[in-house]
Amino acid sequence: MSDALLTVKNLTVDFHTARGTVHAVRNVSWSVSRGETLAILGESGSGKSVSASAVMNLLDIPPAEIVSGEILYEGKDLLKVSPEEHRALNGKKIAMIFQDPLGHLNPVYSVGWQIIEMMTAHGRPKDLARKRALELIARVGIPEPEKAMKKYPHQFSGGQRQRLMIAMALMLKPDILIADEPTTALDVTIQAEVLALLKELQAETGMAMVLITHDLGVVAEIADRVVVMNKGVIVETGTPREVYHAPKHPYTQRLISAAPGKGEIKLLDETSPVLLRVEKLQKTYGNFDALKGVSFNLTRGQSLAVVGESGSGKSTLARTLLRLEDADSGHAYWKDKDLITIGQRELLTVRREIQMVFQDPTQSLNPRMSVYDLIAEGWDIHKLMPNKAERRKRVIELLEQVGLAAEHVDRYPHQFSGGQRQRIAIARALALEPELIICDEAVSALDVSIQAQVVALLDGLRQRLGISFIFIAHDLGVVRDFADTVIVMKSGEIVEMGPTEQIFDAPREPYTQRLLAANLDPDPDVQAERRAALTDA
Amino acid sequence: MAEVISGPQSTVADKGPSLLSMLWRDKLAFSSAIILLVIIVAALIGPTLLGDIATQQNLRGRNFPPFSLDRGWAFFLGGDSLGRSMLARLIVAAHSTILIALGTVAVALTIGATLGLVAGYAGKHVSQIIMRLADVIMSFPSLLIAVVVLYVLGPSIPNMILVLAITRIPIYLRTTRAEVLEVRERMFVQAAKVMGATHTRIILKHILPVVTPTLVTIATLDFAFVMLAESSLSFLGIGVQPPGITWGLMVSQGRPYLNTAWWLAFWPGLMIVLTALSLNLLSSWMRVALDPAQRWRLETKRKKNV
Amino acid sequence: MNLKPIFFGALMATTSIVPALAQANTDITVVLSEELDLVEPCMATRSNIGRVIMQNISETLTELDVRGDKGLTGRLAESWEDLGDGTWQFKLRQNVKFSDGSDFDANDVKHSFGRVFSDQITCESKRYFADTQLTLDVVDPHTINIKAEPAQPILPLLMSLVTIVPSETPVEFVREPIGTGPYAMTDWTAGQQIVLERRDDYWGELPAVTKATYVFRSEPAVRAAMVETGEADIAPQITELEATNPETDFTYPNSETVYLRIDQTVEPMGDIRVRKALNAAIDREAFIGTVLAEGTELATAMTPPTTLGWNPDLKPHAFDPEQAKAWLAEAEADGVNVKAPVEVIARTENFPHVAEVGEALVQMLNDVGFNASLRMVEVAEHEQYYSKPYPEGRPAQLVVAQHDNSRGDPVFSMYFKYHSQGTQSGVNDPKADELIEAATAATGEERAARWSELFAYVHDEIVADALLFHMVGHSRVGERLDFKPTIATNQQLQLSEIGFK
Amino acid sequence: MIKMIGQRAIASILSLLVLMVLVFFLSRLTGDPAVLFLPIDATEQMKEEFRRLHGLDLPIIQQFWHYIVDLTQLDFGDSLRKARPALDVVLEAYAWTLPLALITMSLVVVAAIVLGSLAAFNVGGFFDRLVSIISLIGASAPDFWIAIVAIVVFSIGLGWVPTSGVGTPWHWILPIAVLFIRPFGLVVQVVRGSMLSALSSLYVKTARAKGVKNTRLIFVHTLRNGMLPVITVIGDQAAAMLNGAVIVETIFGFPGIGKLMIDSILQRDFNVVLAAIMITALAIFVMNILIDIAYSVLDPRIRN
Repeated sequence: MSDALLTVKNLTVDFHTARGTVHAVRNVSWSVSRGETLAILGESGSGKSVSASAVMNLLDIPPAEIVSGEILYEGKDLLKVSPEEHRALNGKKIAMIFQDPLGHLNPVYSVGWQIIEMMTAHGRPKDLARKRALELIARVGIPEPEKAMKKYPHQFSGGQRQRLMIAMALMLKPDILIADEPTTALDVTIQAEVLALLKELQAETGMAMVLITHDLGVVAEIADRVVVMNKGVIVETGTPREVYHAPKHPYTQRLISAAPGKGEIKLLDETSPVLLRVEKLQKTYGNFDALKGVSFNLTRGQSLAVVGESGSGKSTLARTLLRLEDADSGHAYWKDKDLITIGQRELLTVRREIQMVFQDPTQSLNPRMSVYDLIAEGWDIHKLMPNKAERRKRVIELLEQVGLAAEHVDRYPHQFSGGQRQRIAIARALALEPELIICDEAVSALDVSIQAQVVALLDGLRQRLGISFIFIAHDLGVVRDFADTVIVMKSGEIVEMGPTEQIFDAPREPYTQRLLAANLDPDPDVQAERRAALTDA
Repeated sequence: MAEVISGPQSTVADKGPSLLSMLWRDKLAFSSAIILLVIIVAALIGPTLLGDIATQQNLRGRNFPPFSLDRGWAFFLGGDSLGRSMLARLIVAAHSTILIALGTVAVALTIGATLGLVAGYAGKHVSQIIMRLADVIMSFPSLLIAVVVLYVLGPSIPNMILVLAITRIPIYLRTTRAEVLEVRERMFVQAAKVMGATHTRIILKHILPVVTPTLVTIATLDFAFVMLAESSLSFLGIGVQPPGITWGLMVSQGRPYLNTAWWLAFWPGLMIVLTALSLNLLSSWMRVALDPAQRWRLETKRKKNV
Repeated sequence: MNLKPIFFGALMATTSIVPALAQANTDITVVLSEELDLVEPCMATRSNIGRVIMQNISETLTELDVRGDKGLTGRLAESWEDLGDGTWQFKLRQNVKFSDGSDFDANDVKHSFGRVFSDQITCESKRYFADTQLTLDVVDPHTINIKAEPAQPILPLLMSLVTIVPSETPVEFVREPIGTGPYAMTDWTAGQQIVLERRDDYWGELPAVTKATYVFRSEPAVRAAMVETGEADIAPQITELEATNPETDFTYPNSETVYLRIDQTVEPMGDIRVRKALNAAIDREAFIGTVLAEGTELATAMTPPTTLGWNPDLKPHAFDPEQAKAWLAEAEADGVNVKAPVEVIARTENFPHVAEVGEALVQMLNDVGFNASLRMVEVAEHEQYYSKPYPEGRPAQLVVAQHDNSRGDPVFSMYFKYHSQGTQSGVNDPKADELIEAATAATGEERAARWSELFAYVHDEIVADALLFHMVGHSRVGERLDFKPTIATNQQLQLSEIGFK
Repeated sequence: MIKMIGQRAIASILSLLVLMVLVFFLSRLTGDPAVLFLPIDATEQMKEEFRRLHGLDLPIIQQFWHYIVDLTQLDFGDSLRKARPALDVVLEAYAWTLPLALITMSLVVVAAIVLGSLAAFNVGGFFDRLVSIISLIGASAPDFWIAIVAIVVFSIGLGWVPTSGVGTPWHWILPIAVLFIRPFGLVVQVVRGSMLSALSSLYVKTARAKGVKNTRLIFVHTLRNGMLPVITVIGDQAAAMLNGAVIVETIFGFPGIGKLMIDSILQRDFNVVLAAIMITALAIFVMNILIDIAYSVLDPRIRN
């Protein structure tokens, strides 16, 4: 790879923490050439971002320490240049965009100011910067660039913010663009658009791109080459096709097999009795109609998925059913009781029968309560199981049921990984022996391999305990693996509802079709076919 | 970015080292704890042990200079303007000083936090009423409260506490409310709601523990403030008065002697500063030590576990 | 309500006023302990006001000489004589002009008194005429007859307490006092300063000081420091702790007497042995040169030695703890509850080191077997305990109080403190009442003798209270001034007495 | 925004009324101004006259009614001691307190922000510890102690500045310096904490990736975010200062509102106390609105 623009060689970085030294990456080497897209694939904790942070001099030293290695750019070792020299390269020659552009854009300055600063920080005149900013804002597809310049980050949608970040990164026509999980927080349709934009821009400028992601689909869609990382080391390198079709390393194999959307589609048991009957549920926030008359039925043991993009009303649906919000009108009959109108006393009973698992277990578990307290809290509330010893036994049983161990009982949430925390949340939901569990994006925050495990766990519970699920998700792959019925929502309305098989194989509504088309497949060949199909059409 | 994986497999011990050994490791916090401990012990047993020495006057041997053992250890820090042992008086004064400061902070914290929890959790109207009430208290000068209370109820330690506490309530009230407004939107509060937790339970079990560290921090800062406020009231002649004895009063009584016998005001002033400093250092340590998610920072270095 | 001009005005003022240091060498700055609420002539007997205006702006008919021994001399009155029947005739000084240019005559005197006695204004000097009815009769522009009912033997002395204002002065507090004195007020910036400037048309000898600026600082250390740094020339009230420089610092009796007021109606204070024991328990000498300044004298009377009728034969009660214990034991044997709780009540900031004095007193009392405790109270509360009606259900109370009489005659003290009807009296003794009434009505030598007798009676016979100290004041006077503070400096500070070296 | 200010104004006027009623009745519990105004030997007749002249002999409800009626014409009554309109007395004192508070708070804000930010950037370092310890000691040392030591050292010993008074700008140096210490100690801690969390924000990473210089990173990118919590504390401190700095004013002979307030309270000059409290409350109310405006200027997210 003699024409490499940027080369990372044998990079080893340690993090010194109070708990000891952690090898963040060991002997990592990769390079990227002009016009090429390199994907660094890995799950959380794999060290996939560390080398890129080292390139940008974004590692905090200490606690980080660069033990060995070099980063070569234009014949210079970036690890040896002065901070001032490095600063001059940042943004100008090597630019970076991040996941979650809301957090990465300064909330108190207008986006125009921030984009212009990219050039003024490197000594370019302000009027020139302004002109270029207007051009680029228009180029990345933001309407009314003049007005947009004056607006603040919170006034844009997630997709728009990422476009603005891209515009900012491209201000000085960098040689290399590093994109750290650029589409992770975005809806599938927006993700597809942003990736397409990146590809176009790369074609225009010939820049090299380093894309850090956990998503096989993104790799399949955009990468020329991919390195797979696990626990700080590179386990596999190759083209996306090679890696996908013939993974050599066991970790890569596991990762690929865990990718959702490949399993057998479940069928609905038509004979089950109806448990929940939702009729014309309506909810308005100010001028915004979150729910415009939603109706559906749920039977015992059913796993009903509700899919849709952000703002579709799927979370509001869950919140109104749980009475976290009051619906404006409509009914939801749960065993002949209307959830929307029942009084506090009856509601208490229902609150035992319907449980919820939230998206982010880090936030939904009180950080100051031990696992035992968290799981046993429901019993305190409903005055069940007064016997301490019995309680403890049951907590351990529940932990084992969700794949944790008895020794975990007295620990605190922060001592667990994300997947384990979600298991605790599930154990907490199970503690009250509910008949319905509502999962609001319950697996979205988890790594693919963990996601698969949790979905399998939920499915097992459904089969063994006959619990019904309302499964709210935006990831169609997971939905396909878990649900037997799918509701597609858009702007507070049900667009389409039907058995999973029908929705995925023969979607009737154009919106469902678009949604499915935008969903990235981990198989590069499938993605290539779809792209070909799109260009044909 | 590699995270420090803190999964169970990497955690060696369940509970980690004891609080005490963690304290030992932070030398600053440890010395603070020792100083506070000494002060508390002095406050508890000082009056019974040294009450007589502290009041033993000697008009003809007044303002005895410090750092001399000619008159025994009791006069090592010098004698005051009535010839009493400074050391003994400092120790005895710790009692009322700590009592007033602790009482004030406890009363203000309890009332302020309770109102704050209600204001933050209850509806808009209740909240508004409570907040405006806080405004009224804030604008009500503490000096007037002091004069009213002392004139109507008479000077005594409980009344001093009352005076000082009233003026501190808004601080706790506003902080608590602000925190509650944020915490009550957190996911785990929603989770508790979904499980059917009552409002009381949510407030006490879920919101209060999260708000507590902030309150503790403010309380420790306030401790020093209260000691100084009490001193200022003494200075203005409406605080604790002789024969009562507090550090604040000692500072204010020693004030005329700053030129001639500096030690009269210096030692009690130093005690106030030392107490405040120790409390601050200890409280920032405690903030970390009592937070399960941060406690590891204070634990021993472990072998790497990735 | 527009704050803006005031605010900017203040800012301007701070940048434009020339430093106080740069002034003509016959201008002086006086630093006082508290700001004046009022600069009203009829309030001149209040010491903080009197210090500025008494005999500087406003003058009185007569004046008590405290520097020499001339006794009562004329100021605006040239002479006076007793016409009998309670009537005194005063001949007024001629060719005297007020600072507003008008002439001084008998009508001004009449108006001044009318103003003091008006019920539309609360004038302080009125209190000296408590039960006396005055009738003023203008004989001619420079002669006035004043008739007192009942007859007032010391009427000429009382004339030294009423300041004379022009007859045009309204019957309400004025902010720009007009007087006949050698100075006129030219500036009063509330909170900051009062400026007096010398009048060239003054009737008497022109004083040396051309301009006096009064500023106010409550902290004694700061006042002393200001003279030291040259920011001020006279600090009339500093504490003995600051008065360390013999070149500039003067110590002088300030006419204040500190005593313990005993309320004899509450057990155990009704018993004379207990009161004697109390007096014997106090080691008065021990205070002097320690918590109280050197120069402080032991008191045997309510009024300082310069007062008429002061009795030189009286000796302070000896400090004798053993005797005190013996007296207490004796009283106890007779069934007096000497262990009854006794509250020593003192007022914060009453005089320097009052708290220490209180603490030491309590210790001394307890050393001989009293059950005493100290209570420091704020001024309004002190007043409740000090003046009648005393609170119901009170325990025995010893009120630490300070009394000021620089007026030369005990009449301003004795009735209030020892007569059974006196507002601050703890005594109910028919003989004392009789002696007071007799002395008040007497004149000349007899008056002095009567007062002497009374002093001896209350001190030795009934041991009415525990008289403690005649206090001293301390002033710091800049080195360029030729001025020696006297007993009167507490009440008035005549600029005409100040010279330059 | 305007609507919000309007609501705040109404709420504040209500608070002001409650405050007035409380102060009016509570202050009258503290004794009789007549005995304090008149000498100790004054006759009962003189005291009665004084009470009558100032309407203090009327039933308290009637006194209150008169007060309210006068107040509607912005007449706060006369000072019992000074025989002048209470409002004049208070405004005069304010003319001193306001610049003192403004100058001191400005210095506190600037110094605390610069030193606090640098300490946060250098967290755990020598400078950080130095700032922390000094500010903590400063915040917990008795102020009258500091004031007198300052006079002894800087006026008497070194002769750099006048001891006290308000004549020239030089006179302001010591009072401001002494008044500065405690709020500085508090604010610098808050700035440090707030900047610490702001510096770990994600947008700082973006700025570094852009190649922004460190000083710009601290004082442009982070500071504006870090200021939000700081403003609340600054507001509290400024409010305290608007109540007057009793101790500093007393010692330095500074004719501000704090000294006026304590004197009036001790002398039971009710009208001045009431006027002072209401004007102060009004000033604090105006300041609170300014703080809200500052919030929305600093943070565009609050504007809608």
